[in-house]
Parts: sequence; C-alpha cells; structure tokens
Amino acid sequence: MTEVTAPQAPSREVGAQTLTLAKALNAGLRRAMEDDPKVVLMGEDIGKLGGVFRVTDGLQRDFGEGRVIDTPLAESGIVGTAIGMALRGYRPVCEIQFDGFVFPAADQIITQLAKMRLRSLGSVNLPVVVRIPCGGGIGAVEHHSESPEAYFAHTAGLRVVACSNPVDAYWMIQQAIACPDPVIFFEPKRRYWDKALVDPDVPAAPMGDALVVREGTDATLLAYGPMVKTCLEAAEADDRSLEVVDLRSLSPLDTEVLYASVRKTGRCVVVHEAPVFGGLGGEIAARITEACFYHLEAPVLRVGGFATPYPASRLEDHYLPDLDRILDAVDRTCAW
Amino acid sequence: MTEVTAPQAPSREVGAQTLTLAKALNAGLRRAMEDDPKVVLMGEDIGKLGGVFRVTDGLQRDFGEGRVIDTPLAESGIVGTAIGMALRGYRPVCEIQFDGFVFPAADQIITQLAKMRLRSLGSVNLPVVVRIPCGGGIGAVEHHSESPEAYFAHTAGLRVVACSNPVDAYWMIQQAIACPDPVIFFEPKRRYWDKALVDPDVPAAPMGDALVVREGTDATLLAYGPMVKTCLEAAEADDRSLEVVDLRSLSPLDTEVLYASVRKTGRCVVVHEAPVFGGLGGEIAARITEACFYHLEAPVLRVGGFATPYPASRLEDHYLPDLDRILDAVDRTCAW
Amino acid sequence: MTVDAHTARDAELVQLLTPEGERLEHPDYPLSLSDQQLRELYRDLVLVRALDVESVALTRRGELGLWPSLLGQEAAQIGSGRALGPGDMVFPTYREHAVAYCRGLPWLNILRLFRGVNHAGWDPKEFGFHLYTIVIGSQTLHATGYAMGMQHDARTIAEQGETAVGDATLAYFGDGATSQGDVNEAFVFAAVYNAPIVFFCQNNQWAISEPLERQTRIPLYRRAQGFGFPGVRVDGNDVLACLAVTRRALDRARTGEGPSLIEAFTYRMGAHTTTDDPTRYRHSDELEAWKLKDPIARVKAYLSRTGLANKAFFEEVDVQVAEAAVELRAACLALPDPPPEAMFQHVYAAPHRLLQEEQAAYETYLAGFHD
Amino acid sequence: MTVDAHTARDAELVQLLTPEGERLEHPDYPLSLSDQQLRELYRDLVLVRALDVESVALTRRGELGLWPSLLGQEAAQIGSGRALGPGDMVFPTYREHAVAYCRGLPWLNILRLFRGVNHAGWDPKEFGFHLYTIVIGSQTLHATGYAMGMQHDARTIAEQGETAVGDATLAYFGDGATSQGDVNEAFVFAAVYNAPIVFFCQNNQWAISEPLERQTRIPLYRRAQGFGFPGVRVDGNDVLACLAVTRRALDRARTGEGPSLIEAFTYRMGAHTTTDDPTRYRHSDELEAWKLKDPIARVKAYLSRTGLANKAFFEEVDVQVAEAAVELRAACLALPDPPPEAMFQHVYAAPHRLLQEEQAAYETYLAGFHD
Ligand SMILES: Cc1ncc(C[n+]2csc(CCOP(=O)(O)OP(=O)(O)O)c2C)c(N)n1
Ligand SMILES: Cc1ncc(C[n+]2csc(CCOP(=O)(O)OP(=O)(O)O)c2C)c(N)n1
Ligand SMILES: [Mg+2]
Ligand SMILES: [Mg+2]
Repeated sequence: MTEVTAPQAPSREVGAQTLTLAKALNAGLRRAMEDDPKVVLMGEDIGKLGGVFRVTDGLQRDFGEGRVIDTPLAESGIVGTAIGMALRGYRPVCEIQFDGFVFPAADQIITQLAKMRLRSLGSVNLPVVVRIPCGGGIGAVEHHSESPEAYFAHTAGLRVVACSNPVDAYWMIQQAIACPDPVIFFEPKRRYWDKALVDPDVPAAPMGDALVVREGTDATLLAYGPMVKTCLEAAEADDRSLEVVDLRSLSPLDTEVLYASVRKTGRCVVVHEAPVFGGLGGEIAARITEACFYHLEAPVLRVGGFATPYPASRLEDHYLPDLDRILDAVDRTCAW
Repeated sequence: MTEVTAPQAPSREVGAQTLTLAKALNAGLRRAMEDDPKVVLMGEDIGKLGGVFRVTDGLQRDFGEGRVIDTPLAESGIVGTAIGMALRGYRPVCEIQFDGFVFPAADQIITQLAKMRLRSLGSVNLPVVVRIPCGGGIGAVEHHSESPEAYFAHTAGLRVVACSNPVDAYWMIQQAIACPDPVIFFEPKRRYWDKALVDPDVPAAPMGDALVVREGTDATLLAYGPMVKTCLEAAEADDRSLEVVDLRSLSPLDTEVLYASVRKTGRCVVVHEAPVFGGLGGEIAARITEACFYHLEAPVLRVGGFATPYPASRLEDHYLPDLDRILDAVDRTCAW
Repeated sequence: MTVDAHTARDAELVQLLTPEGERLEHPDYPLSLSDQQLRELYRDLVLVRALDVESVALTRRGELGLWPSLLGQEAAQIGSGRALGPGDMVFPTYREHAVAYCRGLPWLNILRLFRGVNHAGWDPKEFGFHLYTIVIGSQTLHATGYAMGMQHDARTIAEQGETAVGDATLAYFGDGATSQGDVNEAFVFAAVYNAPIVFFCQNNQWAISEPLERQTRIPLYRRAQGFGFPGVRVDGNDVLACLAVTRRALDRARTGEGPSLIEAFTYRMGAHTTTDDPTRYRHSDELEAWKLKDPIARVKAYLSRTGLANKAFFEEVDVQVAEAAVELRAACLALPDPPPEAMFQHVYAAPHRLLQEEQAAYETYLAGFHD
Repeated sequence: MTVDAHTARDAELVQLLTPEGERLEHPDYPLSLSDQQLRELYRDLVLVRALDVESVALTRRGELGLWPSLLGQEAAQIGSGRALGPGDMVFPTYREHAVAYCRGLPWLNILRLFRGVNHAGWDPKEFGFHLYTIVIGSQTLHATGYAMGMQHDARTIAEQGETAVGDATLAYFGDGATSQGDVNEAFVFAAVYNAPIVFFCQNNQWAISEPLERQTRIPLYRRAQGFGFPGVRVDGNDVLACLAVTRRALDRARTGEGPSLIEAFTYRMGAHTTTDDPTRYRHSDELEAWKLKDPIARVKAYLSRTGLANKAFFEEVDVQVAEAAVELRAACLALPDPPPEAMFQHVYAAPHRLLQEEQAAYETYLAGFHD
C-alpha cells in the first residue's frame, strides 16, 4: 500500500475520491471519530503501525493515544475492556488482527457483549464494534484466512455485517459505530486493495439492507464480503442471466430482498468461504425454501468451504469457491 | 439425587440395571476408566463433589486424584491442558460445568483441539472428550440453560454428539472416549434424572448413527438430546402417524437415515432448543431439501429458540419448544 | 483444607478489630470513625445477614431458584462497600448482596434475578453498581475498561483546564476467579494503563467444592506483585480493616497511583449456593474454627465493651432487621411473573427484523389457542 | 522505547559471557563446557543464523509466504535448546527455528509451513518438538498438560516400584504472549500441580509494533512471583547463560521442584516477519545499541581471545554454513505443491461421512473438467 499524507479523506471537505477498501475504512473511521469524541479505537498494533492492514493508519497521530489505543496482546482483554469503556459512555471500535484470533474473545463477545443489554432490561446499551478482517485468498499461514461469521450470526444480541466494496466499507463502518447495538463487522481482507470512488456526500444504503448488485432472471447468487466480487465475476462470465445479491447484513438478514429475487428467478445458489456445514448458507437456504417453496424450481444449492479447517495456502485455490465452482452449482440448479 | 455405594454399576459383573441418565454416564465413565488406564477426567468440582450433577460421583474415590483431576477454575486451562495430556498419550474427558461456561474454552477447542491433527498431518491424534451438560428447563439462572452445539458442529475437526437417554448415555460416552478424534459430548441436563434399563452386555448403535426411535408415516420429527423425549411425547399425543428420529451424531450427520425417513413421510420438522437462526436446523433443512427435493410436500420446518439469549427462567416455558409448538409446526407442514 | 501459606494469622494480614473485639492500630491504615458510624456499620452487618438468611429461607420455600449466600462475608462486603464514594463504580459477582445494599440497590432486585423474573435488570448507572456477573471473572475486564474510561474522562476534563473528580472502580471476584484468564488479563490492562481500579478478591477459601490450593500455592494477594502493583491481605471478617484498606486503595486509584489488589481473607460459612451440599467435601471443624471469627460478633463485643452501644440499641436493630426481612418476604411473594412477550424485549436497542418477525409469529401462534 | 525497569544491565540479569566476550562466573549457575562443546555452540549459532538469513532471502524471492526471523535470538534459542535432554518435550511458538534445529527437526519442515505446503506437518513425538503454534500463548497450556502427563507417568512408574526418568517440558513464548489469559492460566495450572515445566519467555522487546511497556510495567521474570514459582532474567544474547539457566530450571523440574520462568532478555533484530516494516514504529538507534550485544560476536571474541578456536575453524564453519544454506535453498525450490486431495486428508483419524461425501463430490466435479 502506498502512503498518504493527511487529510486521509474523503472528508466532507475533500469530496469524492477513489479509495481502496482499506482506505475507505480508514476514512470512515476518521469521520466517525471527528463526529463523535466518544469513538475510540482499540486493538493490537493499531497505533504507530496503523494495523497490519493499515486500516487505522495515521489515526493515532491525529487523534492521540487516548483515542487510538494500542492494547496488550489479549483479545478477551480487548473486548472485555471495550465493554467497560462502552458502559462508561464510549463507543469503542475493536480491531481483531485476523479472523482466527477472535476466539480468545469468544466468551466476552458471546456471553457479555451480546447479552448485557437484555441482562440490564435495556438500561445499558453496548455500542461496541468488533472489526474482523476475514477470509482467505492472500496466501497466509494458518488462522489468517478464516470466516467465522456463522458463530456470531447464531449469537442473539449481536448484529453481524460484512462489507464487500469500498463505498459500503466507508458507510457501513460509520453506521456500525452509530448503531446502539454491538456489531461484528467483517472486512474482506483480500479485497482491501480493491478500489472505488467514494463520495462522502452520497450515503450508502443502511447496513441492514441487502442489495441487488446485478440484476438477472435465470438464477440468484447470494453472497457477502469477499464472495460478492467472485459472484459478480462468475455472473459476467456466464451466458445465463444471473442476479447477484449482496447480503451486507448477515444477522439479521434482509430476507425480503432475498425472497423477492428468488421468487423471480426460481433458483438460488448461496456462496460463502466458510465451511458449508453449519454455515450461514444453511440458514439462508432453509428460510428461502420455507418462504418461496412453490417458486423454487430446484433446491437452494450452496457453494463454500469443505468440512476441514482452512487448508495450507498452497491448497487454498482448491478450497475457495471460484468461478468454476459457482457456475457448476448454477449448472446443477438449472438442470434440476 | 440419592446416594449410591460402590459398585456404581452396571459393570459387566453386575448386569442390567435401571439407571438415571446421570448414573448411566457415571457407569460408562467408570467402565472406560477400568478398561483403559489412560482415561483421565478433568474439570471443576468433579472430585469429592462428583460434579454439580454427580456424573463423576465416586470416581475420584475409586480411581484417585491422579485420574479424576479437580482443576483450577479456568475452562481454557482445562481444555488446553487436556490437549497436552492427550499429546502425552492420555485420553482426557473434560467436564464443562454448564453450557454457558464453554466459551472461555472456545479458542482451545476451535483453534487447537479441532485443528491439531490436520496441522500434524495425522501424526498426532487428540482423543479428548469435552462433556457439556446442555439445554434448559431446569429453572436455572443465566448461562445455565444454553444449547451451543451449532458452534461446534460448524467447526471442522470436531465430532459432535448428543445423547438423549440412559442407554445411549452409557454407550456413547464410552464410544466417544474410544474415538481417536476429539468429541464434543452434549448431555441433556434436564433428562439427567430420566431412567431406563441399561444392559452392559448389549451395546447401543455406534454414536455416529441416527436412529428412528418411533416409526410413522405422516411426518418426520428430527431431534436430538433433550428434545427427543419432547418429540416422542408430541408424537404420542397426536393423531397423525409421526416418525421420530434421534440424530445422536450432530457432526457429522447420519444423513441417509434422515433422508430415508423424509422420503417416506414427505414432511419434516426439525426441533432443537438452540435459537433457530443459524442453528443446526438450518443445515439439516438445507441438506434434506437438496437430497429429497421431489419427495417434499412442504418445506422442512423448524421449531426452536427465538433470536434472543436464553430468557430468565420464569419465561423458559414460553421459549422452549414444547408439544404445542411442535404440533403446531406439524399442522403447518401438513396443511402446506 | 487450605495450604500452609494461607493461615489467617499471617504476619501480613491487616487487622483493626480482633475476633475478640479488641481494637488494633495499624500504621498504614489509620481509621477514625464516629460512634455513630461504628454503630451504623453494626446495623449494616446485622441487616444484610438477616436479609441473606431470609433469602435462603425464600429459596427453601421454592420462591427463588437458587441463592448464593453471603454468610460469613458481611464484613468484607460492608467494609469495602462503605469505602465507596458516589462517583465510584462497582463490578460485582453474584454474591455481593451487601455491597449492593451499600449502593442503595433494593434487595428485591436481586431476588428478581434469583427468582428467574429477569437476569438482573437494574440500571447500573443509577446505583453505581453494575449488573451481577455469573461467568467467573468476566467483570474484572469490564471494570478495568470502565476505569480506563474514567481515566480518559479525567484527562479530557483536565485538558479543558478543569479539575476532574477522582473516581474509581471496585471489582469484586472470588478466590476461584483468580485462575481465570480474564482476571489476569484485567491485571495486565490495569497495570499497563495505570487504571483507577481496585481489585477486591474475597478469598472465602472455597470455589464450590475446591479448596484454595486448587487455585494457588501462595497467598493470593501476592499475585499483584507479578503484575507490578501492590497487593494486600486484609482480615475479611474485620469490617474496620476492610473499610480502611479499601479506602486507601481507592484513594490511590483516585490520585493516579493506579491499581491495587485486596485479598479479603474470609470464609464461606454456608453452602456455595442453596443447591450445594458442602458436607460432601469439607469438614465441620473448619466451619467451627471460623465461627469464632464471626464478623458481627466482634463488632458487637467492641461496641458493648466500649459502651458505644447498649442493649436497647442492639434490640432496636434486631427489631428493625426482623421487620425488613418480613417486608422483603412479602415483596418477594408479590413479584409478578413476566408476560411471555417480555422474551422479545430489550435484546436490541434498535428494531430487529428477525426478532419482530418471530414475535409476530409467536403472537399469532398464541392467538390460535383462543380460537 | 522500553520502560525504565527493563534495561539489560539489571542487577538481576544472569550473564556468563559479556558482549565483549569476557567470561563471568555466577554462583548459582556454574557451567563447565569442553572446548569442543564451546566450539559447537559457536557453530550452532552461525549455522542457524545463516539458515535464517537464507529463509528470509527465499521469502523475498517469493518462495515462502512469510518468514519470522530469529535474528538476534540465536543465543536464547541455542542456549536453551542445547540444555534439553532426549526425553524432554518442547512447545514452540513460530520463531523457534534454532530450537527445532537443536531437536533435529530438518529446517526444510519449517519452510514447508511458511511456504504454505502444510500447517506444520512434522511428528512432535519423533523430535520431542511440538508443532509450531501461531495463536499467541495457546501452546503454554499444551505444554503444561504435557508436563502433567509426564508427572502422572512418573508416578505410575514409581507406584510400580521402578525409578522414573525425570523428563520435563520447555514452553517458549514471547513478551507479548505474557498478556494472554492462556499463558497466565498455564502458570496457575503449573504451580498448582507443581508440573515439571520450564516457561521460557524470549523477551525480544517487541510484539510486532508494540513495545514491552504495552504488556507490562515491571520486568517479566517477576510475573512468576505472583504465581509462586521462581523467575529469573537471563541475558538472552549470552548462549552460555541461557544454557546454564535453562539447565538448572530443567533440573528443578526433573527433580520434582516444579515450574520456573526464564525471561531471556534479547532483541528482535529484524522485522516481526518479512511482511512487517519496523521503521514505522521503532528507532534505528535502539537497533544500533543492540548490535553491540550480538550473540555470535561475543562467542567468537571469546573463542579467539582464549585460543579455543582459530581462523581455520571459523573459516571451516563459514564454508559449512554456506553449503547448508545452498542446500536448503535447493531443497526448498524442489518442494512440490500438495495435490488437491490433500485438503481432505488428516482432518479426522476415523472415517467421516461428510468429508468422504464432500471429497467424492469434489472429485466428480474435477473429473468434469476432463470430459
Ligand atoms: C466461567 C465459569 N466457570 C464455571 C462457573 C461455575 N461456578 C459458579 S461459582 C463457581 C466457583 C466460584 O468460586 P469463587 O471465585 O471462589 O467465588 P465464590 O463462589 O467462592 O464467591 C463456579 C465454578 C462459572 N460461573 N463460570
Ligand atoms: C491470539 C493472537 N492474537 C494476535 C496474533 C497476531 N500476532 C502474531 S505475532 C504477534 C506478536 C507476538 O509478540 P511476542 O509474543 O512478543 O512474540 P514475538 O513475535 O516477538 O516473538 C501478534 C500480535 C496471534 N498470532 N495470536
Ligand atoms: Mg471462593
Ligand atoms: Mg516479542
């Protein structure tokens, strides 16, 4: 990544700019911090280093060590103290360095962050955002390529979202921070370097909304995070008319958008990197089947990871859903 | 629970005996410990106290503190050191005191226990069993009534099973201990006091097998753990001919048995206590729909917990699937 | 039962009132209380014990699902609780009923939790007393984060040229909790940021059935040394010592001297909770020995011997607490069950598509019964 | 960068060989090595540095995905690694390449991991060297459990009237890792069970970009005090001191004296890994200061000055290590990629219905391309 000098933009002053997804997140965080002095960032190496993906680049320099907090190396500690900060009136945004390192914080997330509002009968809000760079495809070592969204989607009390492009990254991170509920925020790490024009004056849709990102009539591809781009590419490469929906919110799902698409096309393939077994695809398929039973020409098919831990990087191209595997599923659903 | 004096039985000498589910587990653990000196138990309060549910009652007295290890109060420590013991050739059986306390161990389970064999290319086996009393219905405080099976079922590298009755409890715990792979073993805590005749000479089916526990032709009820009994009661109470299948193994699923039942009945309801959203029911529904698409008269329906944390105990009767809610789903699938 | 290093007559044990009711001075912990204050401490101790006993009785009657009794730990809790200032924030476990009382939280709120009406349900901000935390140790991180927030607030105020009031957090936990990763991470964070927090460990010698030696082989207060902040062991059955030691630790926190650890050496006189059966794992002689160190008897002895209180006072207190217990019982019995729709409330602050849908479906389902 | 309490010239720092190559004696850590042994230590140090440098080079060429260099930590690793006996078991992080070398693990195995051919893949039992563990701190619990198993084995053997060989585990971790809950839980378990384990913390002053003061405000070796076992700080750039201190700690473990903590005070001379850019967060003067404490230069100076080795020896070593590096490179380049079906292997020991099904489906899918 190239270095930029402040202002990192887009701020309202600078106007639209072409940004990578990582820079768009950086700009979104910056804007949220400018707008609300209670927003603080917490995590490992997010200060001088700016995070291993440079998402927080320059923010400690500009907002100080009190608001961009390099923490001890302990994920449970990060989320646990963030909860405490939130109880004191702050809006902490935690960075988990890589997907596979969120599990030491699982207890604080699942048992405390998700459940404290109910425990307090609504007297306490926990506006904490947990940012997790997720997914594979960058040739990394173990634990650096996982997709743990299903764990959090199954955890009532959390909201789970995933951005797929720079514009959504810029807006959704701000929406997540503004949200009074805890939000698990997935960032598609292999898309950090994708670029798009981000306009600080043209808000994106609310983070809770699913969006049809490509219209089509023959089958629906449902995806989120890193797989949206892969699905769009697959749709482009195919002769059939494929509709692509970006879920954006994984919990809750914006089901009406999904149902409308599937009722139109009659066929649906859900794509995610996480293992198919027990993944979000099952939930989506079950819901769509129930809601659109008589519209379905074929069962909802799923393309995703195998029932193995994420493999060594020299195998990841076989493991990750790609154009061929997605279109193979489309073939199968169309031939049903 | 009433006290018993040794031998706790059934041992091979004593023959068939009527046992509660808790006592059956105790007997199964005892037999496994007798059969293999490498079997050790680890957990909080499992020694003199015999565990809060008395599942390990008398075992420390009979096998010593070296094999029934009262541990410090730290779940990550329990599972983490159990992994180390397994690497040294032991077969540890960890007790997590209550479902809600498994999350501090989530990292060791998901990242280490599940993935170490692959990491070692098969040179290391981790025959560790993690016993988790699960589910609600006992009027307990927060964190004591949860059903976290979906988290582990989605974790490749683990096997996940749930027993529903004393006979299975007795045999499946021994099978889990004998298994060379890590097993997450769910025990339906509100069924701990259910009784059945357990014969130490008549082995149950392998823990990987699903069993049709009640035959029927109009619709299939799929359940596991505590909900099996509830489904059986619902089936008894209903005029229709309902088939009930006890999944027993949650990961992997014994799908052929499920498919065969659904192909016969054409209708299916999956029942679990865990929240429906992102729960195992979605996976099961998606798989069945794909495998039995043309046999289904209606979409697979799901009955389970709501998208909330487990509620306070004065609300749990509303939250937990019961006969009415299950039969309501049967009504709906039959009316589709 | 407990390891050698853990006898209560440790040279390092801070004590201001002996079990016999004799007043000691300690160079580091001067304490001067008015006669009235001393009597009020006695009243506090007797009252919380009575309400605790009543709560156990309510459980036996089936009115509560479970009750974790504070019996034996009254002094540790009243002493530390009375050291708090209004701006301080407490993070309790599930046993700090007497601290709750000090913070003005009506006891009935705690009964609601253990009756299963809700999971806690009070407003932490209103009382400066956070929700009960059942998962062992988790709250120590919340407390540390809260203290970091206080520190940040103070810095922000100072930057604006104003003087910040020094507030602090007080985090409670048990001896068993010291084994949890979270508690040690809390020590790390608190030390690194020099957060205004006091870690208050009630070492009641037992974590359910496990004696202290399953958690540590040295006195727990020394854990703090390993993280670079002071640790002190106080006689947890001595309300004066607990007050003085907590005050001093809070003062340190307030004035920027950072975290400290207090180990209140006490004893769980009852079962772990009403569902526990301690005869399975501990000897009655241990209990007998600790009876001689009762936290209330020594205050009564002191007040009597010094003439600070007379029979009439003691009787008045007894009557008062008996009334309070009766009132509590009546209020408990009158507690209504929550309606089914309560299930769907308060999970999220903002509207939630799925939950709304589920609630609607459930209402339709319920309505079906009326048809 | 580092906090005051962390200067290397701590009075409590154990040192047997100064940066200038001067041999010191320490009353607690007598060490007598043959000339040959001393020369071999030098050879070890030079060799592992060369292989490490080669591994960095391979990464720059795109042959490895990433490499965590041990540059600067050779003495800490060779010293401790050479203290081990054949029955001991090592639990490494991801940076203990020199310890792996001491245990006889071919360096190529480590390259496989960082090339992405597999996730580690060696047999821990064969080498007495567990798999690399990337998640910070987790392995300390495995090591503790393994030590508990050793202890149990020894007791079982003793019960059978035989004499057990005293084996021990050696758990490596970094300064950053000391903040993790798991590491502190490992301390708790090890202390409570008096397990035969040595905790070896390589304090290289940095956890990626975070300096030591983000993890602790006191020297790390003192953490052990809080848990009731001894902690010692050793000059981590002094191979002799690391050897002597580790030997003694292992001996303690072997003879039933329980756990201990060693803080090897050293410095990460390179980037955290090849993908890191330390210029963003640390000053070069720190690096310059540490260059003067190089772990290899001092041994060379000592061997030269005392005449234990001559120019020919040093040249011979240089030739040998250059050859080893060339060999390593060739072997790395020859590493084949795993075939797709490797994905499905080794996840489970027993047959797994779902995985078999998925593999079959995938093979059908692949076969489709040939049609
Ligand atoms: C993470 C977790 N594990 C287990 C439990 C079950 N449990 C409840 S209380 C308790 C013992 C706690 O002992 P201690 O910390 O000494 O507190 P005390 O109950 O003595 O006040 C245990 C094991 C729990 N609540 N949380
Ligand atoms: C649980 C966890 N969180 C974060 C990381 C990312 N990470 C890898 S190495 C590292 C720093 C480790 O520092 P230290 O323990 O001092 O070891 P060193 O790398 O200096 O040898 C971090 C944060 C990780 N591997 N595991
Ligand atoms: Mg206790
Ligand atoms: Mg380091």
